[in-house]
Amino acid sequence: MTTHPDPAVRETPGGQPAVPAEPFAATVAPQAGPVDPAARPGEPVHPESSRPVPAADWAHGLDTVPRAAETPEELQPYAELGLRDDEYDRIRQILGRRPTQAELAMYSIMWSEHCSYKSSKVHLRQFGEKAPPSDRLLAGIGENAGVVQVSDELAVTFKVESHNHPSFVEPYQGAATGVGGIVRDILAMGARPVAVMDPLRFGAAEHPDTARVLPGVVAGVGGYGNCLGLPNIGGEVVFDPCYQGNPLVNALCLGVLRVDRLQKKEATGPGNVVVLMGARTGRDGIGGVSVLASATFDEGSEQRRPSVQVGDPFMEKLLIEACLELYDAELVVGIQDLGGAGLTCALTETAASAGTGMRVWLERVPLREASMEPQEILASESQERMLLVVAPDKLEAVLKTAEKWGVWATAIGEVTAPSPDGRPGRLVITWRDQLVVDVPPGSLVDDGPVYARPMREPADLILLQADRAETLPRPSTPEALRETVLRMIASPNLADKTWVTEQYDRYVLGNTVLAQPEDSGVIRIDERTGLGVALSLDGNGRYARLDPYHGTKLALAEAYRNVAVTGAKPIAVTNCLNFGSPEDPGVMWQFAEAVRGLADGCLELGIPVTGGNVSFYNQTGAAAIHPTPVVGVLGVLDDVASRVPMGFVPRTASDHDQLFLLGE
Amino acid sequence: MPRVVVDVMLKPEILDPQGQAVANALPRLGVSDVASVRIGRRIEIDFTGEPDLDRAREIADKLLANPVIEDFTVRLVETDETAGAHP
Amino acid sequence: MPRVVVDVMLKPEILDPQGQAVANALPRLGVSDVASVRIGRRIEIDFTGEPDLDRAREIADKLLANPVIEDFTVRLVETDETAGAHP
Amino acid sequence: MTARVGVVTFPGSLDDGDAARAVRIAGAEPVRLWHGDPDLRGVDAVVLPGGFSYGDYLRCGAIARFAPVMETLVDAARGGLPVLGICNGFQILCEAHLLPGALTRNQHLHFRNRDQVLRVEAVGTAWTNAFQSGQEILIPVKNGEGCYVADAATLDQLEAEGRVVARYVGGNPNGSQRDIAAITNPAGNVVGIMPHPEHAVEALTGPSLDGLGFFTSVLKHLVGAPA
Ligand SMILES: Nc1ncnc2c1ncn2[C@@H]1O[C@H](COP(=O)(O)OP(=O)(O)O)[C@@H](O)[C@H]1O
Repeated sequence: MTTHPDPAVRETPGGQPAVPAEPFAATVAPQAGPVDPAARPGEPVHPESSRPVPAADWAHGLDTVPRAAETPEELQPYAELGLRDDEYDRIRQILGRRPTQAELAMYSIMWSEHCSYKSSKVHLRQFGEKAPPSDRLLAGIGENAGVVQVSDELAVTFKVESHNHPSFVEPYQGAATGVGGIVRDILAMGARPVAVMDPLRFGAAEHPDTARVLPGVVAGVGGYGNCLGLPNIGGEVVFDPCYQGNPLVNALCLGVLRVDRLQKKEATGPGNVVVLMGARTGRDGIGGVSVLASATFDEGSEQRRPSVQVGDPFMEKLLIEACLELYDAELVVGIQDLGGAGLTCALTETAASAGTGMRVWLERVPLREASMEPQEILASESQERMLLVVAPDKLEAVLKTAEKWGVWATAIGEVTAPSPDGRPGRLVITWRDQLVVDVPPGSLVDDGPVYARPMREPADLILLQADRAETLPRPSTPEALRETVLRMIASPNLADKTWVTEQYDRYVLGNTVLAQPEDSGVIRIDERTGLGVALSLDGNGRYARLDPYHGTKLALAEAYRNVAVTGAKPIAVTNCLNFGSPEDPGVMWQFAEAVRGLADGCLELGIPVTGGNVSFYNQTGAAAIHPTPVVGVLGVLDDVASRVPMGFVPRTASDHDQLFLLGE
Repeated sequence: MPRVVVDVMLKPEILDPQGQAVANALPRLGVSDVASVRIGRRIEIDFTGEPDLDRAREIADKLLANPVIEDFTVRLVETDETAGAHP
Repeated sequence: MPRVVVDVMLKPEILDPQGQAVANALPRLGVSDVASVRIGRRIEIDFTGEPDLDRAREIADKLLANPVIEDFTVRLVETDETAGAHP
Repeated sequence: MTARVGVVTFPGSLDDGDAARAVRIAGAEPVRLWHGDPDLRGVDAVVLPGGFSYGDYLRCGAIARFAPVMETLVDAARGGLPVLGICNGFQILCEAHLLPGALTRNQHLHFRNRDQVLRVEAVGTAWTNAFQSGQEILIPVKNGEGCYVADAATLDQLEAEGRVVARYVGGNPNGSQRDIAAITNPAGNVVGIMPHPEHAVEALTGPSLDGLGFFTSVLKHLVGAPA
């Protein structure tokens, strides 16, 4: 049964919020950049509440807060945006009116499965509850990525994320922006990204669409990672017909930071400036939100089809260097990457986590297309952007650093105080003097729906499990054995992966001690001491389909072993849970079992899950992919010189190695 | 013999990092009056017999352009007008 | 407002592996009457004011084309003729 | 006095840290140079490192060539300053016309990273005097646009003047004409190489130590060079 979350709605303050006078509007453009008409600083802003709404804006369909208050019955396309009736009612309750177009777009994004984890939350809790105590963990689940201390001065951060659906639509850009996104997560923690890995799954090797998807995905992972200068130290390439139409493109990034450089996302300190840094904002990957949100107002909207996100790794490289320079100079109070939900997510999360409010002048956001509307700007998934919170006296230094690296940086707003009665502040956004958003940021981030979805063991599981490997015919003659060996060698899943891995730079940064085809990647993180980390990612959808609980434990155990055999001590786990639709009770059961398996496995091994990602809806029609939990384990090596590679070392004739088989 | 030229450009709303990088470099060459640069592909197709525009359109659609992010046009050009012929 | 288009193509004597890859793929699409495919760049430049062909030629010569391996042509095109405008 | 070897960072340079490390391991002092600053800071030699300067958009090295540092560097190189361009650095040297020819898309159209055997043929340059003529070395190659092309006359001239510094052996990874992996200018002070010697300077992280020879060569060259 589906439970509805308890609608514990906060009281909505009446009247308009006090809109502070504009503090400052500074923009730096890349030194040699073109003049951007949309980033005109210094325009006066009048709080919309202080004057009547001009009729012209109505005609233009700009939906403002006062207009929303006056037209409570206006129909809104919330269902098309993926919101259920009760979810929409809840939004109205929170706001005490209907949402504006922009607000509706924001809630629909933040309350989506992707952002709110509404179906997975109740299960993922186990990771925290069952985690062994760890004094290494500097940041865990709930942050952009888990951070684990590995020496007195150094910590590492790592996380794996999915970019499955976009990679099916546009394999190159989907995979490229998948890498870009996870790299920004790592960057946001204060770390320099130092390596990537890419667990990939495709349909049947001989299927014509695999010939479209696979080369594009591999070129995209390589194109972005190589251009960022991040060595690729491992991954997976698995073929199975169940991934036809739903390829899995997961990407992991590893970062290293000095412990005292750990960054926070909280937008603390009323009066601090909110700065958007990186690429300009365009109509990338809006996912139909803007079109739909304005469907009832604007007939011409079909032309603005939602578009694919295109990555610019060069811009990301500049963004990385600029951010690291800001961290070193201690110029930022808070920082958050812009990922799936763009500005909406970054603004609400940074404010909500600090309990503060925010005042944003949306027209200051540098745009690629001047005709973009507020809800489009808020929903845009344009890549290579970060949101910074900066003390006013540091603003100039921040803008200078951005200028040095040739990235845009624009003060788009400021942090505002919580209300005097102690309640959190509000997120107030104007667009050319019109109030378009006025929401409690926490209502988008923390108060989204949470579902305990119905679960049922898939009906075919018993049959599948009954069909045991022991019942398969065994090769009994030398001929049959030869046949079996040849068939196995010819299997794409066992074939050499060099065609893929040769397209990745494994040498850049000069710290790669082990990389593919080794079981684990090993990266030196301190040249002075030889301190390093080992990383391995594993998953097996076929095992997990047969038994999601043990299949997930097996994935964990394999990654753990891979790390251990290099000589590293495993200390932390990340994971990417790729599943079908959570609305299918069978899938939901698989998911719950997988999470339980991973949490129990980690408890037994005594290492914590530090972060991860859930990807649902990997299915075509009623056919879901195999449940595919991908588990990553990170280990520490005090001196990478002592690592054990998997190959046998050639010896002089007299000095033979001995072979032992350990275990059963 | 005329040749078929297929021009493939990113759709206007799609980010063009290449064009942007070039535009950003121009001021260093002393050029300040360029508003924007977009970079796409120009594909010249020579047929063995008569040039076949429909056929070229089909090739463009299936192979040369990525309809998710690109638009294309197909046209006939006299060979001596093409870039390759101008040293 | 007209726009300047710079077409940059590899010189005929330089091997074009991309064009060749496309040519080699054509028979699989059932196309057998294509003699050759060459792939180059099409660069669209919008000026802030009047389009300036001489200036464009200079940019092309210095930056957009590498004279060691490429030829280019520069021309004015009405904006509605450009690829980007045809959905 | 230790030699000071500059390593230029362009926006999008990636192997600049590795080049600086190689310089250090070879026994010289690496000096970081910035693309936007024409000052070469009195260095004795310069490495243009690998990477994707300016995203490698348009053509590799095409935009980097116009960086302020390049104006000074081109003059200094013409005056005899030893300059080593690795991968993207090689592309920049060709775009800046310090070296002839051009680097184009790999024939197989993929980025390729593998350990590659090279034969060093010209050992009279500032960057290869530590090798024996005909010596085979193993260093990583990794590029998407490493296919060296030039017209036949230029290629013949390079061969005749002994300016092919190194060739690919045991398989050409990118389709380079005449298997060319590295060339030099007539004076032998400017060398462009597609594979990455800076990734073969430590046993722990590289396939060999063969890359070190390029960096020790320049030190030897500087000692012998007139002040
Ligand atoms: N499978 C999982 N295991 C552990 N933590 C998870 C998992 N899925 C998501 N999380 C955690 O939930 C939080 C939100 O995830 P996500 O939305 O992917 O992060 P971000 O906001 O960085 O994109 C993160 O801290 C992430 O680590």
